[in-house]
Amino acid sequence: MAHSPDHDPIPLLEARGLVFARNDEVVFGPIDFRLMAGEVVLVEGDNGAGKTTLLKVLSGLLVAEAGEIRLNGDALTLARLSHQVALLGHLAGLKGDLTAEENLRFAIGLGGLRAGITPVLALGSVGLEGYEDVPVRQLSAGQRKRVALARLLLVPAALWLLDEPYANLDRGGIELVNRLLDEHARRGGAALVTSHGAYAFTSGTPRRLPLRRAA
Amino acid sequence: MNKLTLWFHTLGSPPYFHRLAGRLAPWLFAGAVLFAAAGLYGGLVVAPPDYQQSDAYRIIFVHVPSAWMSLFIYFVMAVNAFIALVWRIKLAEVLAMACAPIGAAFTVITLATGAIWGKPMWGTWWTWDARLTSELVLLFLYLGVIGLYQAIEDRRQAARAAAFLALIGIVNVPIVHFSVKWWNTLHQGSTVRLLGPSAIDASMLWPLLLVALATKLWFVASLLVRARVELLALEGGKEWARAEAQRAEGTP
Amino acid sequence: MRYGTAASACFALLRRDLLLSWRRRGDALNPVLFALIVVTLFPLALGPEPNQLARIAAGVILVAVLIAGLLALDTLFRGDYEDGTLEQLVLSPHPLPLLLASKILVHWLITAVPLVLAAPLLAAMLYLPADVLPVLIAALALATPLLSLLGAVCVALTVGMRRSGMLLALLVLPLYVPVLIFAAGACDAAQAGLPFVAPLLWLGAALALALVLAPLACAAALRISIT
Amino acid sequence: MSDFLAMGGYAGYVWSSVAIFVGVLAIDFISPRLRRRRVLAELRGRARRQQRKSTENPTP
Amino acid sequence: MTPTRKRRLIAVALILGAVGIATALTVFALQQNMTYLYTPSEILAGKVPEGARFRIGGMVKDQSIERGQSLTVAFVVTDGDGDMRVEYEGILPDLFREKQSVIATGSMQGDRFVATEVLAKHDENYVPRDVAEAMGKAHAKHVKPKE
Repeated sequence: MAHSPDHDPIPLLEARGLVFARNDEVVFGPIDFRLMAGEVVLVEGDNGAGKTTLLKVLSGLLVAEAGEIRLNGDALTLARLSHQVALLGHLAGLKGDLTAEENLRFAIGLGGLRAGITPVLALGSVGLEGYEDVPVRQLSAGQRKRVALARLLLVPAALWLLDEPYANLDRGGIELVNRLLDEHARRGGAALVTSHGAYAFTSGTPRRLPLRRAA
Repeated sequence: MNKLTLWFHTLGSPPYFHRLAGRLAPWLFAGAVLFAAAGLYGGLVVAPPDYQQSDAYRIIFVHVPSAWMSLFIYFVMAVNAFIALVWRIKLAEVLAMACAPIGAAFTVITLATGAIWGKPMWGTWWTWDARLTSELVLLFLYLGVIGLYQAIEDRRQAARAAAFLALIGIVNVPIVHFSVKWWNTLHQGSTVRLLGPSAIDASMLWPLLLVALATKLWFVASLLVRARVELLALEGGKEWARAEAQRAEGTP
Repeated sequence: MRYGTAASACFALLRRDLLLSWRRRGDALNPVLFALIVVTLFPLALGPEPNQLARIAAGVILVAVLIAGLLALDTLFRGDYEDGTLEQLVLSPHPLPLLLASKILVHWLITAVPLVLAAPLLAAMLYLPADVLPVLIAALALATPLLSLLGAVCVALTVGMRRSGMLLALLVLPLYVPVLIFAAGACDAAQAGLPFVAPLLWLGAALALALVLAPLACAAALRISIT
Repeated sequence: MSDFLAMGGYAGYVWSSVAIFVGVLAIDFISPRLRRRRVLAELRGRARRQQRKSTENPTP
Repeated sequence: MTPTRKRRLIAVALILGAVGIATALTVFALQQNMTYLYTPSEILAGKVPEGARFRIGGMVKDQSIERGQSLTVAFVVTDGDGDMRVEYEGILPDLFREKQSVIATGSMQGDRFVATEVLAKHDENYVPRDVAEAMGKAHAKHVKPKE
């Protein structure tokens, strides 16, 4: 890092020589990349290329075999997870027995609340006005995904790690995700989005991070 | 890197360990069998009958060394488990997991021979006193560690989870050891003491110590052999393991 | 922006788990029904002779409660693991041991407290002498949180497995043995007219340690098994 | 000799204890060897599969 | 104080508190008899409540074994200071003999102890017979009252 000019801003997320191995077989890596505030990066790769694993490593759920992860310049360790990261995994993390609003209130309790937004407003901006009191069990898969997206709007994390956010969504839903990502980037946030390539961004051309299964 | 850590890293390298363990194990096994034969001959033939228990006391020569090993191996397992969890050293994980079946074997021997000894002397195969119960719990702990290790798909993760269980179970080891002191129970107190004079005649002590030495050697040998196999299975994708597989084909 | 504090996170978790179990309040009766059925089996198997039943009453009730607790353990993290909430808990910046302690507390309230409350009924079914009942309840009150705490550590180790029932029993039972011995010891001594305080004190000592150490161990175990 | 085998009337107890000791340790001796054979066979199988793959479609 | 440090301090304080409470309770517990094993003199001193089922431990007194019909046997258990008559029906272990430590389970009936189980306890000493005889002659008067 001796070559990096001094006026370079600190990246929101930085990975250096990141390698992950399972059962001693390298899943991906070594990977180097930087994610600046206001950037959205699309992680592309075939099935089994390690996209989900990469997001789990970056969030701190999995421990890398080698390399380091820096958030705002500070090393990420298990003991020091931060409010900066929000992960949307394959599993939405919603309770079927609770209503959409109750689920969101729990998320706020756990992760904190962004200024100027409420669960009702967040549900409105993902197109679920009037669904506050419906138990999540009664929602469709696409609607649940929208509730999970509303969670991202509520918590004050600057870095979004979205694992296949387009899955289960109709055309309107895909546009919604893109709009939310745009807004998030404009607010100074950043996002790492995985996709196996079937969905393209409709607005702008984000940077791409290709991921290939290690030989 | 200082000399000690350097040595540790060389020893911790799987191919090196595999080679070294393969060379050492036969000698250790041979030594164990030799000492065990001498000790058992001394215990079963040479040593005189006990004034109270006559010849029945001779079970001591297999029971007591096994009992020592059942605790000692758990301790070794826990130490390796600690190293594995803190420093994530692969060899430590493998060694900790290799300890469990050997420890379980010695615990089974201890319980079985103890029951056989108890029947004619105490008048019962089994009694729920503190020493016997805690030794039985020790067996369950060994089986739990083995079971957990087998149940998880990812080998490294399985080793870490089982190592964690092993560390929790270490609480039981002092309970087993001191149970005869803390609770006044049917099981007699310790005969051979590290500090102070032992409560056994010299003519009976030397065979006992020989068998104890034999079980120690046996443990190390068996540990090396088991760790060797486990490393081979873990590092199946590496060059050295493939070479080893090809080399072994000629000599089945 | 308002970052949540650890206390508010625990509170949110407590609230949510209580709300969830309220929505499924019928489930809270299951352990009690199970213990009731187990206790019913004994007079059927051993004959209805009151003296004989009274002698084994405390032990039977303790074992029934222990096994009912063991069966209920699986639900501690299962739901949260399957819908991804457990990931959110682990990823939250708040101390994981605190969050887990809250979860264990709710689990104890929902599964174990009804069992303690049902103890007088179970005792009456087996003709437990009336003067032993307070000791039994005291033993249960000390033992059940201990069982929940110790059990939680083992559940955390097996959380990723699809079929963990038998293995969980194998892991948990050795840790339960001392708890059972002391709880049953207190009841036995009380029934025999001997001093019974010592085993209860041992249980109390173990509980004090487990209250602090078990959540820490549980968090470490969860970190190992969720990856 | 028969005196020695009789063990003062405790023959059944003493000799069965020794038999358990020897028997369990024998199992402990054999089981890793069997496992080693399985592991090596599996490794050879894996190597063969890889070889076949690389001869069928050689890397460009 | 940084949040991490504060958190660590709280954790350490909690652990110390728990250890303190646990130690205090253990010390209390250790002052009680928890093995329910009583010696004859303790029984004679009235330390065992009425009607309790408990275990008695001590040495079988010299020349006190009376064998009755079939398997009934009566003997006196002593701890040096007190004697207690024990009655039992059943098979006795091989080690059961005079001057041997025994543990019997049962309850008091009047002034005698009726046992449902008698187990022989041997000590941790292993001595060849001739050595024991030689020692026995030398220490004939030294009957260990401890067991």
